Amino acid sequence: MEASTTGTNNSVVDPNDLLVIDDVKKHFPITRGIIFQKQIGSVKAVDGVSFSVKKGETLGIVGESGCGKSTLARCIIKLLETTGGQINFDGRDITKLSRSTMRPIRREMTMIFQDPYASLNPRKRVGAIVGEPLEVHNLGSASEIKTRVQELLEVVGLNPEHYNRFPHEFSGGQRQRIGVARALAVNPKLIVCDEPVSALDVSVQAQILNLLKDLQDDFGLTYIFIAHDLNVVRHISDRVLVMYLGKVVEIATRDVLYKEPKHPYTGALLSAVPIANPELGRKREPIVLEGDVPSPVNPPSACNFHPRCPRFVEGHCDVEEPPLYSFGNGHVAACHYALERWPMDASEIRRASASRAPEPEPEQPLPA
Amino acid sequence: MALLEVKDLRTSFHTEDGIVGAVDGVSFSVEKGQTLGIVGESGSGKSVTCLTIMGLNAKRNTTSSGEAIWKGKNLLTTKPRELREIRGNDISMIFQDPMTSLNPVHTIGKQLIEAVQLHRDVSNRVARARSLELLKAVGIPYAERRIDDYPHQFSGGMRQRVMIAMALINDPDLLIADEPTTALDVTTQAQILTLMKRLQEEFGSAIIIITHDLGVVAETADDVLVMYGARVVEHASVEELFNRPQHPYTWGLIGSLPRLDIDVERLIQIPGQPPSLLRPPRGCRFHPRCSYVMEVCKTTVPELLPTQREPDHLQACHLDEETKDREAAKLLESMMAEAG
Amino acid sequence: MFRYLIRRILWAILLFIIITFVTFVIFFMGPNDPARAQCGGDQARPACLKLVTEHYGLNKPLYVQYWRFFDRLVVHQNLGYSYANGSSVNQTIAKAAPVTASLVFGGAVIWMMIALSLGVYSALRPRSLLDRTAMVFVLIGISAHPVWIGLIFEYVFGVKLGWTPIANYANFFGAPAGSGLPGGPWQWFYHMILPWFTFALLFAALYVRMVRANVMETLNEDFVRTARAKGAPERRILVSHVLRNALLPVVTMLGMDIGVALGGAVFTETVYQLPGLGQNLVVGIQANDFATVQGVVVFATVAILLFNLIVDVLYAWIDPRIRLA
Amino acid sequence: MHRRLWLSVAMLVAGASLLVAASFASAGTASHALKQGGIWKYGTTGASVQVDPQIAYITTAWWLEYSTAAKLYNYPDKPGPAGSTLHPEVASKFTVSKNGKTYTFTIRKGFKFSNGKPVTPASFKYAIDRVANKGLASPGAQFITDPNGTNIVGAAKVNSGAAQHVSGVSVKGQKLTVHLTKPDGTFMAKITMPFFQATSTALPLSQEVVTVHSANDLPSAGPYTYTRNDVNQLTSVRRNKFYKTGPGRHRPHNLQGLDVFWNQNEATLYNQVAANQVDEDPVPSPDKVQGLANQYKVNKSRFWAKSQNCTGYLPLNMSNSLFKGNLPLRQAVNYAIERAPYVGQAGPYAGDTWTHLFNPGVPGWRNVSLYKRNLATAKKLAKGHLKNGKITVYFRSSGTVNPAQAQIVRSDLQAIGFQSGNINMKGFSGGNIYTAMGVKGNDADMGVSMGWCSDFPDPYDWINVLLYGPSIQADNNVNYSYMNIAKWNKKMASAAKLVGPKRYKVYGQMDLDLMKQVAPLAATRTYNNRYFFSNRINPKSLVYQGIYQDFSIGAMALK
Repeated sequence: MEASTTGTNNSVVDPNDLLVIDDVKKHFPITRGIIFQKQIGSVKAVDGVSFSVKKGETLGIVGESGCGKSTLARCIIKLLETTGGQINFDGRDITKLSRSTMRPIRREMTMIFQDPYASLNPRKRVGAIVGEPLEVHNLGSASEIKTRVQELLEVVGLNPEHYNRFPHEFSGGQRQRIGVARALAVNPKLIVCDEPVSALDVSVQAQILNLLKDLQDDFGLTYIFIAHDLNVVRHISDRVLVMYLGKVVEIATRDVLYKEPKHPYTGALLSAVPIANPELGRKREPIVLEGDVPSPVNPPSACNFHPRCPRFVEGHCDVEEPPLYSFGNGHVAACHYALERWPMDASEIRRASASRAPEPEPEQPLPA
Repeated sequence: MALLEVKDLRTSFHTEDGIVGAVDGVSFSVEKGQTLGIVGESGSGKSVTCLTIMGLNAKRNTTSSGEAIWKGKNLLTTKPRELREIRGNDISMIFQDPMTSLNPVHTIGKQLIEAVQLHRDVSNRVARARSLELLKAVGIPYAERRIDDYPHQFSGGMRQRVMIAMALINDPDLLIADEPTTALDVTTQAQILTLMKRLQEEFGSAIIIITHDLGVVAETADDVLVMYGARVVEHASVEELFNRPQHPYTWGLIGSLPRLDIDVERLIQIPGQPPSLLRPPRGCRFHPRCSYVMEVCKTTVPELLPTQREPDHLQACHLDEETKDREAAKLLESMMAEAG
Repeated sequence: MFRYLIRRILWAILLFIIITFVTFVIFFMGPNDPARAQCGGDQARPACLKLVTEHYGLNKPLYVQYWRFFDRLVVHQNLGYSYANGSSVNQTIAKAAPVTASLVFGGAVIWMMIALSLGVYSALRPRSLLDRTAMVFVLIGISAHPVWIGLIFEYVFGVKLGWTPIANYANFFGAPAGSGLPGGPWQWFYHMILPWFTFALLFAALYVRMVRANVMETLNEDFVRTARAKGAPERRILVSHVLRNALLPVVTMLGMDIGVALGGAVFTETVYQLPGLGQNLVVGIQANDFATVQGVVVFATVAILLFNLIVDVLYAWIDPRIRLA
Repeated sequence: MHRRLWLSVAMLVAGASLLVAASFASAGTASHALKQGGIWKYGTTGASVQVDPQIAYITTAWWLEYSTAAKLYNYPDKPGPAGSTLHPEVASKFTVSKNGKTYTFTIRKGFKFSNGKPVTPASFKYAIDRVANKGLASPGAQFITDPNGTNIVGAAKVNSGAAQHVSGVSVKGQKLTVHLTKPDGTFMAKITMPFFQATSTALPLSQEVVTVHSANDLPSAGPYTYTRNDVNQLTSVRRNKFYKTGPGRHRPHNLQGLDVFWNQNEATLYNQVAANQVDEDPVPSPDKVQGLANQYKVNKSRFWAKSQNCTGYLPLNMSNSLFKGNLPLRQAVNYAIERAPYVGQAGPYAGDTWTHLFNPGVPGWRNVSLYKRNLATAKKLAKGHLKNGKITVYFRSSGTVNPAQAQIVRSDLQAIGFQSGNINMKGFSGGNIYTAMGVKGNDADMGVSMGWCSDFPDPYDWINVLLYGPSIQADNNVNYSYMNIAKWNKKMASAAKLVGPKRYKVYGQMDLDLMKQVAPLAATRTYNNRYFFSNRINPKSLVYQGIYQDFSIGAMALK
């Protein structure tokens, strides 16, 4: 436990870090009782997550549904109050900021949502939707806002003349472009993208991914990119964080993570992704995990992946919670029996080497 | 003889805005024990094709033509009564969203037993035994206990297993799976795809798998049908398709996919949006988005023709084969190069 | 489930206290003088008012009166005596409740019959002639006031055609001996036909729309497609898969509407002169007869809460997602 | 109900003018021509009334009581003056002691209650005990415990709860003796109120009888008796089987009985009478009246209109700043009110316009019209007397007639110079306006759609009750004008002591003088009852009894 809670304290913040998340928790209480609702438990949606994001980089967060990645995103931009931990944005602790003091900071971190159909108000015109954050933050007169909105529409590849149209007049991909334009409107430093392409068709998905990359290059944006699709995350991210049941299981740079995953869960995820190459795809035998993701209300003891883990070692994994072991270069993974190499097939992965992984990271800032 | 032979299938919906040609002249055949993948984006007509074969389109405001020959019978002209006997018995289907595809107010046991008894005159006990057998076969733990549970008590993956059990319960000759894993997580998807493969070996059914995910197709299908704008643009064996794709749309699809096995800095993007089927483009429906567009593409519909080298590889593009081979090779090479 | 029930009951009690107290306060806020009713109304003389006021304790503070009412109700199950005519409110309600129950439940049967048949049929044949006709019916049912409908029915079927009685109630279990009034099940039915239809029309109209929408929506559900793909015949699909799911929200609505329906019953009872709760309420309000008003409110509240409880249980029974949650 | 409420029952023929007919009452009109039997169905929009003889009070309750009660002396079932003379009924005669404080009645034998038990002097003593009983809270108690009026010895003690039996009433053989604390000329009229009818000792002393299921539940000794009372549903009276013709027992009883259906819907009730399913609708809606009158004529067959002893008026509050000491403005209001449309709101045959307090039912009334509408005069009078120009008007918001009348008054007020924004109209539903106006110090300057009916046909009940200053108390006032002028108080007090024709002459003049010199109110109208009957009833049997201002039930007959 101690390693995973080892976080950054403010004094050693790397000036290159735009966002530092330290041991953030979000527990949703479960109450019971007839009149006096007493809390009998909690859904540990996010349970002690620490990481940092450097200026101008893209951090991918990947995990299956229910792993807490969307909750984490909402905690970061303070749509949800955290239960514990600290969020440092651009050198400021924003964890406890009130609504009003948070307001100027909201300009600097925006969000793109998954469902381009649901996240745009169908009764508002595109101009109003994109211009809304500008109005909220009082950035300019009506005509200035209009000019800015048209500029933004052009930036995201829409016809600025479509300023007066309604969202339903656009296709899914175009709507997501509107969402991107809205997020860009206030010149944010950080954009949290929550599954921005999962509702889109493949060809359109590529357009949006390319657009996001272009915008990052042009405006020096920092992204937190949340997705369940490992292909997409790999394509867009510089570093990738894998979550399972509210906890970080592995963080590494993109190339390292995909080439040398250390955590068996990461390995299982990678091997489960179908590859659009019949020769390659059929040759390998995927590591098929048994059963379903357990409930976050009552997560398994110690390493919460242990009931499904192909390398589960009884009496260890279910007793001692693995800290985030370091594998050098900021690569950390929470496993006592990290994968020795990759790829492995299903039978190989079961043979965990008895040797312990390296010692836990000493107290120091998380992956640089 | 092919198990199912579809010839020139056309389906259109009459809406308030006009006629939507959802399927426009689709032909293919499915062999016994084989898996056919149908790939395309939403609105390409891949699902409607299968619903038409099954006679599951809404009757109102829908017209269909063409043939779907199943054991000598044209399913499109079969009486509803006979078609009902085929559905769920000879041909069964599983759907995209396991969360909504089961009736929430009945136990899964009841729904499985119903599936049996619709086609077999057997007692409840026998039907229940059969249901249990299938639940075990699809890997539902504690099947004896869970058979009396309601759908909401199962996870998504488990529900899809139940759907598969229900589809296989009468030993169908053909299983149509419409995006069976789209709504599932990647590890669950792997479970389901593995399960389907295993069951195909056990039950010997032919499968039509409809998906937008090239990865799923690459891993499961023997033959692949690529659909675009209600038409088939390419039809080939899975190796042919991935090694020598012959249609610019297929190139776009392959190129636009972020992949685990190869690295690209920038995805190849297909510009524009999928066509409206209410007012589809003239000529080749892909021409407004195609970077190889020629004058002929704008006026003449390209026929689905075999390539010279491989008669089983059908494609519908006006480009000459040499160019296509060259462009395909270039695409794969560029991707490999970046990967390297 | 048990826990859920307990919680519902506790809520019901709280709600009950609030409702009765609010009724109390509202009634005493106005310049009402319940004593006036017993002293000849407009011309009440001071001496009489004083006498009656003291007799009923109307000069006591509000909370004392409320406490007296509450104590009497809970300890003695006694709703007190009418300020206007001294009759036992318990008896008044015991007589009125069966009348209102006859109207509401009979009406509910009719409205559900109309709503189900018309609703399902129009859902299966959208835009057909019947569907369009049904929508016209809905429009009339929703826009017409029950009093107006009642008077039209009375005039057409009672006065002009003479098929039905114009108004009044006939006791199901026979009229009081020697009263010469109509009674017995047939007379009861005969007298209730017009009120039932008048009462049912509005709700039938609302429910036709709801049933139609629900059935159409359910027909588009994935599990209906699954059932078709299994090879189930349409009739079976409708009965086993569509109706039960489509009727779930209808059951909830039914629970919520019972209160509204009791309100609607006031109009029907007034126009057909049915001596039910609604009419007693109206008369009680007009006569400043707080005891009767409060009695009806208490009884109606309990009835509504009880009915909602039954509907909740019923709903849980129909919908496993609630039962097993 | 409200119309019904207005129907008051006159019961007092004041003081010395009380003439007790010495002769035997003539038998009821020979009724051979009239059909015997049948049930008369009467529907009303009103709520149930009480049936307990000691609780029932005025309006429909007393109309029914007059058919079921046997009293010491009674009014015959006859129209006009013949109907307002007292005749011996259960008592064959009475004597008054010299000091005027002791009345002794001789009780006849032969009267029987509907449960077969005989009527005895104790039956009347029991009635008085019940009226005085504290627990029963009879509205009749005020009439026998009045220190300034009728006061039976011991009644106040019983009424305070200190005793069970009124000590001043004693029974000896067939004699009933009543002792008063002081002489009282109105005693005979008061003892004729239905409160004091022969009452069966089977009734509980201190508990009201409400539910009746048979003739034994509420025995009475008159020609009819209650056989059923379902509150707010149905009240039935049927012939008293034990009422046999004999000395004192001459009252007609043509019908087998009468059923009253309460709480009927106005329109439905009309339909039912039109379809002859119900026989009597005493409240046809104003918009139906003209049609009925045209079709059936008035007082001939199925439509009848009969006057009530009531006057409608607008009280002008003389204790609030606007009208206080402001005679010109009070007169101006009298000149400004447009009475014809005001009365017209209630429909045809609802009554006539009226300009002073005494209507033709009040002894001493004069057929004079005082304030003919004259806007010019009104404006001239009002000019400079509008004070701050603000006026608060209480009106009755229920129904259609009352608000329409309020609108008329409002525009009349505007006509004499009140600005529309300065007229504050406050609505009250039902009879609540009386409660509000009855509170001393209320903010009303005037009230609309108000009025007064005689409880007994004596001018005292108008002038002294409505305008006598010293009677003003904290609340429950009926002096809605809050008039309190010493000179006039003195005049009223002395007029009250007068007897005979002079009394009426003085009061008649005082009515006109008050209206001219003080104008504490603006009289507006008189009232009629209107009735719609089925074709089953015999119009010849309709006898309008002036005392309780409705048709005698005993005289009624079907065709």
